Amino acid sequence: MIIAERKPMDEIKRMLAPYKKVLVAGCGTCVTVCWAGGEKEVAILASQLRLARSAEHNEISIFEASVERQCEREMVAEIKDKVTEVEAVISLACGAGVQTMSEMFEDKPVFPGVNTTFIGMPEKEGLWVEMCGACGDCFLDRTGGICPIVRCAKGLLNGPCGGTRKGGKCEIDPDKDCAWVLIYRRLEKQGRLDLMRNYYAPKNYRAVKRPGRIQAAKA
Amino acid sequence: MNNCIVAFCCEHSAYPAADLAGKLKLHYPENLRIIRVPCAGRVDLIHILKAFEKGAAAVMVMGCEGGACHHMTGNTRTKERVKYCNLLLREIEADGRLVAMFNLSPNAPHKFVGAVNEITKRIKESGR
Amino acid sequence: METKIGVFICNCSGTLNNIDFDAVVKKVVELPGVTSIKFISPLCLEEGKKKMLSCIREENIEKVVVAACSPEFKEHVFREVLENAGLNGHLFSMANIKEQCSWVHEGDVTGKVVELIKMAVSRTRLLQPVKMNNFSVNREVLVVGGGFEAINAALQLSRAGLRTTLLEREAVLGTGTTELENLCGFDINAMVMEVKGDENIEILAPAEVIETSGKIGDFNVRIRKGGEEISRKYGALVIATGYQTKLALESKLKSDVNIVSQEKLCHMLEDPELRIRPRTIGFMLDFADENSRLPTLATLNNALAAKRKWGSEVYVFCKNVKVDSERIERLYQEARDCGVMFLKSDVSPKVAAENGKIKIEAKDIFLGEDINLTCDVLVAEECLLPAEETEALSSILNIRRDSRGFYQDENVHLYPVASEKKGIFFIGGCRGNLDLSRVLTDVSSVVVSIYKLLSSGNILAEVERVKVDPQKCVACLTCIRICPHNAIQLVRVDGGKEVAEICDLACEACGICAAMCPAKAITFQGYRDEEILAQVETIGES
Amino acid sequence: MATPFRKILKTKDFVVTAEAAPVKGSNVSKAIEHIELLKDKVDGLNVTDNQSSVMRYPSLGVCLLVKEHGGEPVLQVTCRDRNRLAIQADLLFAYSRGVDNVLCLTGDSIDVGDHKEAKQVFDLDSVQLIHLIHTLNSGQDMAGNELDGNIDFCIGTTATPSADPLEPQLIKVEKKLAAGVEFIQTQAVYELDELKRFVEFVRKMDDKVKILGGIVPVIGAKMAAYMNDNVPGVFIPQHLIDELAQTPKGTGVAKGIEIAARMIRQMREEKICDGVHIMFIGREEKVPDILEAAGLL
Repeated sequence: MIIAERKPMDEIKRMLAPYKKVLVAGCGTCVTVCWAGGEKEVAILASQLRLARSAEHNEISIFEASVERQCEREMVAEIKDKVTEVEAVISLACGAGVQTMSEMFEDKPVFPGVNTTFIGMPEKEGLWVEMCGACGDCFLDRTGGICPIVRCAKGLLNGPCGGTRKGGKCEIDPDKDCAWVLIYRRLEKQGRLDLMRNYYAPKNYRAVKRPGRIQAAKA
Repeated sequence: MNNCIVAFCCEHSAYPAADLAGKLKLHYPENLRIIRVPCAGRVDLIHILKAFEKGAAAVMVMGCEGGACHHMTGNTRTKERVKYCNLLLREIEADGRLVAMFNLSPNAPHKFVGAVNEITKRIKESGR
Repeated sequence: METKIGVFICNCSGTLNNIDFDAVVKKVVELPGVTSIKFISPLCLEEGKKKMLSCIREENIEKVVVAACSPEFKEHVFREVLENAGLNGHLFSMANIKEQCSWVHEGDVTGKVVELIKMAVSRTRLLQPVKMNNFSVNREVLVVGGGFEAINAALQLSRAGLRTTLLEREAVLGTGTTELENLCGFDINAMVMEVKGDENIEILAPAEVIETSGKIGDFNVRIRKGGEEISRKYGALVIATGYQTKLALESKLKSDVNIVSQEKLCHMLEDPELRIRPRTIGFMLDFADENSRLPTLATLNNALAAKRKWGSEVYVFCKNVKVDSERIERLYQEARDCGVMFLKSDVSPKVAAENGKIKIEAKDIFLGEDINLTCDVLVAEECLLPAEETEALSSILNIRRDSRGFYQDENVHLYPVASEKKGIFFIGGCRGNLDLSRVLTDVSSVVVSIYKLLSSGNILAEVERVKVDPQKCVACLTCIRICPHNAIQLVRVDGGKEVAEICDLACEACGICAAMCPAKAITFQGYRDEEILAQVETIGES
Repeated sequence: MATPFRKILKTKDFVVTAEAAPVKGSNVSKAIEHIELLKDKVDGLNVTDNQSSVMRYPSLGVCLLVKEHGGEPVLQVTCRDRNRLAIQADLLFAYSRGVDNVLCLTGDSIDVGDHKEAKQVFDLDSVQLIHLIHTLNSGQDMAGNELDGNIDFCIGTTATPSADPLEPQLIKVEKKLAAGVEFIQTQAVYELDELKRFVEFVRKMDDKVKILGGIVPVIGAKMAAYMNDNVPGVFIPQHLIDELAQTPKGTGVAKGIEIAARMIRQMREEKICDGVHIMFIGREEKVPDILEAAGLL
């Protein structure tokens, strides 16, 4: 799932400064699940904006709307009427959603209200961690199902760097585990440590030719 | 409005504490408006923000003491939520201290009145 | 067409004398939705209620607002009036114009009263009925544990007419019960005999719980007994797995000198073949474990016995003697009268072995003197810990423990015996209640609670008062992870999409889930966002 | 002319190298001073590559200065700042100018340095870098194209003998040995038993590779605690910290030198390893004092 985080208010206020009629648009999929852009966050941002602008004596009128997936043109089309009424849109969807909105309403500025950060999973309630780098060349079969591309701070393919901290923690953050120590433990548990002894040649970073494009095979 | 203080009071603690304050005829400012909730945990950010939108001078969220929440984690979660609300207010250059969480037991009417006085003091300090 | 709201105002027999009720009536009558307004005082007595009832009927009132005292005291009274009049009890709000207005402000409060009523009316306009339903429940109870607490509970449940299963880890019942408990007047052997002879009680031993699911009235429990696994259904679960003790002193001292536990001393006192009676005995109390109610009782009992039986010199080194019941007070007095010395110290005394004896160094804070004492036997302090299986069982039950590992101890003043999950109860040691006389209170209150819940075979509960809208739910699992009562589950709607669903029986209506749901998919009748915000938005309008 | 490093490795009993940290700025006079001071006292001068992710004068630039002044340079190459094209190009340039000893490292993370917002590269890792240099040595680039001109680098790498847990590190060392290296320079060690254990492990797989024990003198208890918390891969034991804590004020540097020399002597006398690599960052001028105290001058 895509994980995002609300942008700092300063940035949002700056983007919306010239406008007096704005739509706050939420998305009902990934960003709802990660508490960044669902209906609840839409209401909070809208309220916060109204408060901010009223303190500046520069009233703003705000509409609120959410669609199931902002990265789908058909679903975004459902809120067309509301978009027509406003001068600008602040979208709480991921980058894909913001761009879909921008493309659908080319005459309206559509601003990102969140920073899209990574593909991840909840470690516990309210805490999400990065799991996948969408590299287009999955390596997980060789690493006991732990991705060194994003879970190792350096994306190393042939084992840990020399900076591992005591207890197998990451060089850059004692709160994070060294991915290669995790991989070692997992493979050891599975009796497959030989996988870690293999040499892996430099990765093909063009496995996905950017910008990515996938054509499904026709049935 | 209005310059009222909106107090979301848990029906297991702050609300009965306020009742007791009434029975003892302890006085507190008239601009207090109490909204009864089943647990402090029910109070959401939007409730607090809307109160400010309507012109409230301050918002109090009042729940049970530390380990005594009727629903185990309602008061601690809301404490975190109120802390986040402080941040949301500071982000828009408002005085974050004007939303606050108070923990008290149902038999603490003086603590209830003390909390109201405390928030009233903060309102004065913030210049409203 | 807007529903008709009736407003009833009471001045509590004239005690609300700083309100101009005529002015209030004039303002309130203009509020949208209000079709009738009545001033009746006192409203909560029979005559008032009768008037209210007939008014609701005559004027076809559909929802009610009462402006009077606190709902904490009178909500149920007026709800009953609504229900007698054929209305749903949830279509009702109270404006607390007494305790939270008239009595706490000086001078005329008419304006505030009008506003409080306005807030109540604006909430009431949005209220929706909540249905009640009878859910049938399983009447059998599972008691986990085989000590005197568990046996006692099983016997009482059986007497209350509820079929009970007693599940014990060990092969024999009552093994966990110590000499000390016997000392406190329990005849464990007689209890075991009685429970074995009770037809209403099934004993599974040795056996253990390996999985639980379901909810109050309908728990599914998987049990391992011998080599096989069995599945059972129960209406309620009682956990009485007890506690264990650990000597607080280091073991290296223990081997060559006489450092013993309270229980060991009990054995020594009973031992007819004991050749050498200890001349000097030291006790440690309240240094390692501040929750020392049971150790205090044991110390006083043993100190007295040693004094009387052996005539030993007895010294009790303590931080405090926690004398919190009449019985302990009496024992303490007796001990002092017999010449037991109590030496109070802030820090734990130094203990060393010397020529097969134990040397104790302490500073008595009352005498202000250093005390050096050599004794034959030292009764070391014991830390009280939850039984070994507590941790595993808590994860099987999905129930939290406190910082010391006991069940629920932190929340003791609200939930002495009930867990956060409805239908699961704790007794005695496993919840940190180590005072034997109070354990009996635990047993009684658990039995009464379970009897109330299960005896009729039905539980009357609100239906969908807190509800997930499956259309809006994005299955983010937030509510499932945070529900303090474990009342929410992931289910498939018609075998398709997965959504969260709240179990009406298990839900305690706290609304934490409604506040946390990022999709705003959870509604809580009476405390929906709309109903709360309607009050917020009315504030200050007067 | 200095003796080629590969020849030193083959012939000398106890190899001594020292670290030369490039300057921040274009004024290289300090670097030249250090080179002049050390070039005849050590067998190789090892030049760091944006050490600790702090941007500096390039390793290759200082290596050329070492060469100009008659010393034997060891070029450090990390994988952090350059992709495979840039690394190959830099290596071609280095070799063409006579810099033919390479130390292959992963490189510290960008987060520990002074340009925290930069994009870190890590197109290759250290094992892949070793393979890459062998490819160059064989006359080809990574894409398989023929190269004009002969290349023959002497290849070294690093290891952390005191890592916790150690096993994953050792597996990586195995991979580096399998790829083929002529010398291993360890991360700073403070427990010689750990170094011994490490050398034994390496010897089981490769008895030719030379192992240089890493020495970073610590000059105070505070510095030791700071290094434990902030320098990746460094673990200073409590007994050393205690020893430093008891040192009178103002004598910390002397104490640091004393401890370093004591360890080097032991390494040499007990034949624990094949040499030493001294990293006295910011106090390069004190390296001769250590060498003297260790009896290496």
